[in-house]
Amino acid sequence: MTADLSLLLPLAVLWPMLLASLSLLPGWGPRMVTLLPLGPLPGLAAAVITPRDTPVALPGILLDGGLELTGTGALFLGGAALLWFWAGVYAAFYLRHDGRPTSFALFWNLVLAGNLGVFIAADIISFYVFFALVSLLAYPLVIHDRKPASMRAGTVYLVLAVLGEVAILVGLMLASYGAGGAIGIEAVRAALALPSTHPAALGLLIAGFGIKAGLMPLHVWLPVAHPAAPVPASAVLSGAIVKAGIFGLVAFLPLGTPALGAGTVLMILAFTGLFLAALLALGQAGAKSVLAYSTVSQMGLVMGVLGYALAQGSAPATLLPALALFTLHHGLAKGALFLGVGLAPTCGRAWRWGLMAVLAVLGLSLAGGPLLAGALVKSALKDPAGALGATLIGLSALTTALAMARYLAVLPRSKPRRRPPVLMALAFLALAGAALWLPWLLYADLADKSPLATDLRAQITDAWPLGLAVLLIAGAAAVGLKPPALPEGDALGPVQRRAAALTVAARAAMRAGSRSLRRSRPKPQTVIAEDLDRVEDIFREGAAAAILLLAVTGAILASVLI
Amino acid sequence: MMTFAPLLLVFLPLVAAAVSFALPERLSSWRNAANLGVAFTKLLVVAYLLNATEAGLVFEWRYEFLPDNDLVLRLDKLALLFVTLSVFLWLMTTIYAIAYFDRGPNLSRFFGFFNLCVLAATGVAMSGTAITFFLFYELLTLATWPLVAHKGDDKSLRAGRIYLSYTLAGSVAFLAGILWLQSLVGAIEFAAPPDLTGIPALTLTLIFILCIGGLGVKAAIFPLHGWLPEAMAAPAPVSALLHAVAVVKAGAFGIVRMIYDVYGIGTVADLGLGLPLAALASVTILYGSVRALMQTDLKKRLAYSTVSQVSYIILGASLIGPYAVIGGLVHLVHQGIMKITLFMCAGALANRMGIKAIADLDGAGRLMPVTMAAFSVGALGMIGLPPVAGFISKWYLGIGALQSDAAWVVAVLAGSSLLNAAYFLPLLYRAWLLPPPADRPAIRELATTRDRMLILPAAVTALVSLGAGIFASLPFSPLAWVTLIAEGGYLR
Amino acid sequence: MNLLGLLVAVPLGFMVAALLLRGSGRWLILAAAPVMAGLALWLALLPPGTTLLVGNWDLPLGILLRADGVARLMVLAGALVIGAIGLHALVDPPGGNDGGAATAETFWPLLYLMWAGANAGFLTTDLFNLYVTLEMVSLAAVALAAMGSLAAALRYFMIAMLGSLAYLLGVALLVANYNTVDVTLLAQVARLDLATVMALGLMTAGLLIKAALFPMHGWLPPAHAAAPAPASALLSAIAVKLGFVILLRLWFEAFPAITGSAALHVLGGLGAAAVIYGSIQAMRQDRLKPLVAYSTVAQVGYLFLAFPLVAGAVEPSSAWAGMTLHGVAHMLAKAAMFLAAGLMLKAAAGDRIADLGGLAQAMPLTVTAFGLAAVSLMGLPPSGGFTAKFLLLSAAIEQGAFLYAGVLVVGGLLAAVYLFRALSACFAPLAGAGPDTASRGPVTGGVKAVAPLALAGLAIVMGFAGTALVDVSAIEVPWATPTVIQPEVAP
Amino acid sequence: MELLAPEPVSAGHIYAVTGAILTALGFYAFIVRRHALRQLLAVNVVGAGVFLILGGLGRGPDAIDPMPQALVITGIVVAVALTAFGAAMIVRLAEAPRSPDQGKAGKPDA
Repeated sequence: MTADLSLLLPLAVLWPMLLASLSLLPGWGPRMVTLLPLGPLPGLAAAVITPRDTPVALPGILLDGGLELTGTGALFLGGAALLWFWAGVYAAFYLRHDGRPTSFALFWNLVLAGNLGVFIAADIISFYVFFALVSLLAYPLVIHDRKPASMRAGTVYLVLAVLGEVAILVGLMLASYGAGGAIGIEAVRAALALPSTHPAALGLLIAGFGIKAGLMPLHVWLPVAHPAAPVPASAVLSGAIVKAGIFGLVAFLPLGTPALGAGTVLMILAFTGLFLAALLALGQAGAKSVLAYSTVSQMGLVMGVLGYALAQGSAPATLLPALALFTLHHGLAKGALFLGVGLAPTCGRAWRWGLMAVLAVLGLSLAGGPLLAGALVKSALKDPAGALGATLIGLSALTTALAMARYLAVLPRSKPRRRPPVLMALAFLALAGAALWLPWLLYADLADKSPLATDLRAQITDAWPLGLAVLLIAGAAAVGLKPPALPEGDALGPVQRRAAALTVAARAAMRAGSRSLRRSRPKPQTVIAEDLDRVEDIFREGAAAAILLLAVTGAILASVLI
Repeated sequence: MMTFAPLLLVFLPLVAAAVSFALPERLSSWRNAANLGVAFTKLLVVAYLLNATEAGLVFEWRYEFLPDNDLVLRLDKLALLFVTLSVFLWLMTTIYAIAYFDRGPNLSRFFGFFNLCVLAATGVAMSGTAITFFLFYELLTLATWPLVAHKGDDKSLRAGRIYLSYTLAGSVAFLAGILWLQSLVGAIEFAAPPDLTGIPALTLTLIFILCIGGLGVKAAIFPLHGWLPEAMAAPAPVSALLHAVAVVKAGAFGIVRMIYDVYGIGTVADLGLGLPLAALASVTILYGSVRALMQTDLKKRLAYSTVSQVSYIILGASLIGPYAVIGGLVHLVHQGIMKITLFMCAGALANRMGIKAIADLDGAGRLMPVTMAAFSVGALGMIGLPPVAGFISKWYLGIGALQSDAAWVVAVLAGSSLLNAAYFLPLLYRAWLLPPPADRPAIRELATTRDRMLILPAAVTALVSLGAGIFASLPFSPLAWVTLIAEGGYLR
Repeated sequence: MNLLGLLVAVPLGFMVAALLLRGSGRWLILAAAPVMAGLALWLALLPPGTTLLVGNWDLPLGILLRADGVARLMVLAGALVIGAIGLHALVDPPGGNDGGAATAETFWPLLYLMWAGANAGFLTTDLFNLYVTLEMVSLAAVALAAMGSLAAALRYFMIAMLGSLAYLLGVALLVANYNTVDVTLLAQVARLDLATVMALGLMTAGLLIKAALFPMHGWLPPAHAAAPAPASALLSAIAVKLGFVILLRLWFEAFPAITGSAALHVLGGLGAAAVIYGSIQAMRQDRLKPLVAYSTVAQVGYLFLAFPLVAGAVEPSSAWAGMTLHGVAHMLAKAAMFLAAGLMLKAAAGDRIADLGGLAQAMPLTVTAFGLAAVSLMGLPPSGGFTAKFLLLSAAIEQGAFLYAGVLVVGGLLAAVYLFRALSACFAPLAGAGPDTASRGPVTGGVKAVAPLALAGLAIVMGFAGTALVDVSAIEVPWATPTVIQPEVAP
Repeated sequence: MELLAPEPVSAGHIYAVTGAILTALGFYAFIVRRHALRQLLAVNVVGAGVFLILGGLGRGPDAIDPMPQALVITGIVVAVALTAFGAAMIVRLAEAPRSPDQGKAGKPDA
């Protein structure tokens, strides 16, 4: 029985791949779009019923790779699969008249396979393969509508994704070498803690995964790429795919051994991101951009806590369950919020109020509103975050709340009297429900105490930044204060312009150089050629032959006698 | 069978060559049948040999060609690695070439020399002595020249001239090197490396430089690579099989033989020759990538990419570590399969749609999706993205570099990956995402048998390069085979 | 009369027959070629030590014919080459520039005359007899050259006469000094004195003219340039080799004791210079036949470059074999190349290399023959040229003679440069090759390409028979006899 | 040996010295004269000198040694044949109208 159940792990990856290949059959594209929800089902089942910590060896695949579901991994896997499922349901309706169904179904399923695979890989090679899959093949999803803005966003995404891939690859190489060539994730993680391992390994891994997870200076792709994709794709990008980066950090950071330098840097960057990104979100004009920045901010929170734990050397067991729960909540909630963006134009007046209400609850939950799931997961995370971290987390409720308010404010309008499609609404509501309910369900398992046992009063008192936020919002609304309009991807524009200028300059320099090289070639030859002709004419003379005959005779004579 | 198996491998392409030369142009279908038949037969022979060699048999054929200088064809595991690669790709390329040329002029000549090239590549692989190696190495040079010059236009003739001047100068240096060494230690057998003790280090170094310099021309190491991009004037099947695989690999293979079976890693390490060679290979890797980035012609870009990629093999060999040599040798196979995919696709694009410049690639994916899908797999593999095979090589090379205390090589690998991405991804972008020009007529990619023969070989090799990555640990996968080789003596 | 005598007598008989039969004399080659090839093959397979005293007179007076390794190889190669040239001339009659049946008729007796003279020259050890054979071959060669250009032939004639007389003067000095002209006897009595050295110098210089070693090669390119292809082939393959073989007899058999290393390096240096100079001149030619002719100048250089290598070797047999095999390989390859070049020029619009465009399509077999011959001449494997160069290069490196090694290596490269220039011109497209493509002769059929192809093929196959050929070349080598005196010992 | 030995001058030596002088003269003429006919004559003079040397020095201890004589006779025959051949060529060349091809091939300057 156990063996049968653990076979769900390979199935979780292979099944979406099979669906992807089916979508290549001529004419099957639209059909496969309607079947999108099927993809994550084995993964979902695996997350629930596959026994934990039982490796499944895959002999002959890659470098004798394997799959294994850890407890943390199961939470990531379950959350991601759930999100993918409902996003798939949503997409099946949302994209029913899409012009490129084949491309969407193909890459959706492939990215899905990679995304789920990341969470269950047992060795670094498989991990890297899945990571590359999810990372690079998400590009076609980003540029799905082929609009110029999307294409630009895709390019930025791809460049940073490739950079991230390379950083991770090199980091893994260094770490694996430190582990004596072992490729098991456990062994590699242990090796990262060893002083003998190349110090760059940890840094490269953090940078690589940080790119994926939107670590602050490396986040520039995220606010441009996530909004560019179709709504369901944005939902999984922000809700599930980003988590691959987080999971990478979770899987490889050598928690338990203090790594002060790396941990501190990670913490500082991440917490900066936590606040800065939320503030940047305020300046965004698009709802999806706001959400993307919010993702950067929330992931900053997660990584900040990770960084703190890394610096302190806290044991993984104290941190990971809470962290996994937080990401689960964030993933589902963020997914629902994104789906809400797609739903908004279809909601006539009454529907809109309902939608806004649900979204507001979700936003409040993200901000850590008391009694909501968000507060629960945040409170769980405060313990391992240390005193400073806990304070910062508490404060972040303010910025998150502001960002969420901004989101609600810029949510697209709809024509009156429109009704949301049932399937899309269903997916949205299911996700929202899961986001709000699942943390409560799982909390007991992970924290070894009932969620009701938490100090509810503390939750409420800790919510003062929320109150402040409400005041601020109300004030701003009253005064009519408008936030500044900021470009998506903040620092990206100037950097791109510099890079373009540099490229042009380098090209010109190179061209000039090669031209000057080419020019400096002399042309002699004619003189020598004439000389050679003359020499040859002399040799043809009989007289010359006679003289040479005497000369050779003399030479031999001389050489023998000397 | 024991002794004549190597001879059979050489003899089969000779038969195909003779038949091709002899048959007049109008009997093209007979010629095609003969070529395919022989190629397929050879594949079967190789399959049998793979099995037998894995069981530990070593096939050897010996002939005293000059006093004290034996012509030895020896099928050890390393030889069989190269033989299998060339035989498999030969079959693919033959199918491809038949479709590519269809009924063009001078095909008897083309297929004749084509078979001679394969003969030479097989011989290079199986050579058991330095002299045998040199014989086939030169034969390869000669048999390739008419193929480079096949079109007969000024560009091709120029390319042929450049090709010859580089390779002949190289082989002369190589010959001088091996003769010098032979004058010191007697005939050089790969199976029994010579005893080099007592020879001054300077002499050994000079000989090494001569040999590597000579072999490096074909392997297109940095200052000696100039012929390769020029040789792209040749027809696509030639670029595909010969320049991506046979010729450059012969050079790289020779360097592996030099380091491991002539000098021995101990001597190379003692003389401190590995590091400079690794440095040179690294320079080549980066230089080739940068130059590839600057090309506007599709085949030229691929050519510079070959320059860069082949040096991975040399890098692996020169780093002298267990993982590094595995990485280098397995790249011999992986690069071959991936690059031939790319070249066959490039040829198919040129053949069907006249696409030669990179700027013309717009929308190619929409018009020829199978071709471009195969191309994409090859390109992603070249970048080193898993699960395509190129990743496996890169992984082993990286770990191997670290084992040899050469962490800077990892930086080179990373830089090269980025550069590869920089010059391959724009191609994929154009092909898949940009709309085709309005004046380009729509075509049906796989309409006729000929179209299928043109495109399916590339699809097959693309799948194989995927498989070689995904199933890297299965028995008889390139990686497993190379590991066998390495365990059989290259890990000293 | 035993086999050795037959090898000389049979071609003479054919010559007489050809003279008598005149017009239909050409058909004689059908008999002569197989007969001579058979005889030569028989000779090659004879047990060592076969000799013939002509007329049964004892040595100082009699003439000794002896089948040593060099002779066997040269006679065999000569039989194959001349036979093939003859058969080729049958299907592609040599018409001189003067045209007419007369020249075609004179060709056959000359061919047999050269054949007889060459065989006698290769086999005999008598220096005066060698003079006679030298003159026979020269006469035939000049007459053959005259089929193309009288002026060039006359120039050749004059220079050749001069060489002959210098040689004869040397013979006269030796007769006076030792009262014998037999090489084997001279080896036993040779001593170092002025007369001997003078004789050696004069004979060497004279023979160098015949062998066309730089700088005495002046006659060769013009003589080849205009002569019909079979005549050129005979000149380059046979006539030049006889001088070389006689020099071998002189330097390594008769006077190894008195030829010091300095003298050997004079020859070696001239050889090296010839390789470089000939190659450079060949590279500069824009017409095909002078190119091939200068290639001969360069190739002859290798033969003499080998002299110091043979003498300096501890175990000379491999360098000796290299030298001998080079001679044989050059015979085969150069004959093939001239025949192929002749066919190509007939089909091409003009005699310039640039006019060769399109020939690779029009006459693939002929171009193949040219290419295979080129491979051997360049010393690329697998070919007789490579085997020879391999042996020589090994010897040079072993002795630390890096200058010679360098010349060997560079010479091969230069050969590649000029020969591939011609070859690649054949691959160029036909269009616009010449102003009057209409005047192009009929494209030759396959049968005409048989002889060059066979010869070039033989040159290639030689590369695989290295061991056997080395063994043959070692039959009765001078140093294997007890009278050997190592050249280094000489002052 | 004989060349250097302080023996009384015999008839043979006189022949030989004469032969040497003739040879030198012939060589000189060959070098300075450009015309083919003169060169042919010069060659004949050299030949005569050589035969004199051969006959003069080749006398063994016996007054009559058959070998040098045989050599000289053979040599003279060969020389005559070749001279005739050369003369015929010169005549032919003089008669033939000079074609441009010959000029190219032979670069005649005689």
